[in-house]
Amino acid sequence: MTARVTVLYFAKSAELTGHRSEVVPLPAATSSGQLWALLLELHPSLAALQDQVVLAVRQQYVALGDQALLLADGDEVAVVPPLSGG
Amino acid sequence: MTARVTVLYFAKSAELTGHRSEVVPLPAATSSGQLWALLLELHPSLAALQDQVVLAVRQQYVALGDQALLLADGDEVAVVPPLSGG
Amino acid sequence: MSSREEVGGAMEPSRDLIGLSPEPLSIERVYSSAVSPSCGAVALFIGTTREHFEGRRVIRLEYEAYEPMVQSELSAVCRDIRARWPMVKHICIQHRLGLVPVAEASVAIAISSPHRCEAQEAVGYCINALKASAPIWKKEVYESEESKWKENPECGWSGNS
Amino acid sequence: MSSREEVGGAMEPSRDLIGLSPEPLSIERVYSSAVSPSCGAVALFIGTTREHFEGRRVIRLEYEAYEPMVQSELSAVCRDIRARWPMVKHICIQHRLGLVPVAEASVAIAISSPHRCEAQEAVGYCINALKASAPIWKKEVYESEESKWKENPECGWSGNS
Repeated sequence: MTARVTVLYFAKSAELTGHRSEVVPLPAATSSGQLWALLLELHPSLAALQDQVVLAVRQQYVALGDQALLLADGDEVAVVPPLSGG
Repeated sequence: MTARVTVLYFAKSAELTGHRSEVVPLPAATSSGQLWALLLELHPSLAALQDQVVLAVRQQYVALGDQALLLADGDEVAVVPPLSGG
Repeated sequence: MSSREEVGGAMEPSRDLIGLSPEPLSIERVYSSAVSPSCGAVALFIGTTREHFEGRRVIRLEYEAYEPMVQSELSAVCRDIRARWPMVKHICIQHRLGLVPVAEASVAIAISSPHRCEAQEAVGYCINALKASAPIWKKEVYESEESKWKENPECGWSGNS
Repeated sequence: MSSREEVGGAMEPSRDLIGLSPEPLSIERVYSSAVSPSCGAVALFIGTTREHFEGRRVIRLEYEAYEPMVQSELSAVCRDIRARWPMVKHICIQHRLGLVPVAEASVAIAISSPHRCEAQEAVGYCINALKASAPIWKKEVYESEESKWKENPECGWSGNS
């Protein structure tokens, strides 16, 4: 089962990938760690963010790890480099 | 020796005395406690402020007490009820 | 705090105002949206663009945000503030996006409360929480046109946290 | 704080702005007079007239001041702030006199510093010091036209200190 997910790239991740947004087929049952590994395959340049990045899945922060994630068509996943608002 | 001193009354002390300012002959060598006693003689209504008042002599706060004070003609003494700025 | 002091406050519902905009921030407007007749205090914090960072001349900042998620994260910050300081009345948080020239405001926070301590503490908490959790990013652009994505030490996954 | 961060700040002298006026306070102007290109933070505190006090409806406040002594006392407060927080850049303290209607500002303080903690702490200190030492008095006027001279608990010779 795959889900067509909208992946958003912000700040340095947008510069590294050259994209702000793209629709990517991703496994419907996965983990945030696996998700990051798949995004790294798609955009090896994202390795520059390794260990200093989290994801936001449906607008909730998710640290990279083993926790189970269920994705559906139309879901939004964002690559979130270190925050610097304020 | 007396000095002609300008006495300023603020807030409740202005209401109690009916004056905002008056020139009063006062002893040139005195203390803040004596000064207050003389002002009380002049305006007995000031007793309402007893124990909740200080003076300002030449724009410096002076608690009521025995400390020696020298006054000269033209000096400014203010009656200072509890502050409530802000 | 006597409950009688709340007579006025009870008549006017509390407001959380969260905004993102490329327009210059109006400090007067941020202040006005927090002031309340039931309150004696408004505390504000304004973050501005500094002209130097570690000896390099900064010519501007560029901000971008994950806008809907900023709204949800800052709404959660407002809920936290109300749980910690129940006397807080209005909360206004405005963040500018896009280019912010030197000396202009990038963020403005105003919080009202009946007495001043709550408003001051809540503003301090709010700016820390915003830096830790609002998905907003800033790039510092130097005189040389080199640039650098900044990282808040308050952010749990930054290199300098 | 590296000394290199001070390059910008060193070019612009620090300002202490103290003002008393019967005119409504402009928060934007108070803010603008504190902001500095060498600073990343401006903290503000604004005191406003509350419509209730202990259940009585307040219709206005009336302020009076020993004006030249307010200047000298608040100048001393500014010196204390600079001794405690040497990174503070500009300090602006404005107090309104005469009638202040409900919800309008009676006092506004703005302080800038390179980083936010100093500005926030200095503003908290400044409003406490102003309440303790500036010769300013306020009378609360109630709906019944009765009135009462207020006393700051911060004032060492008040009945509730």
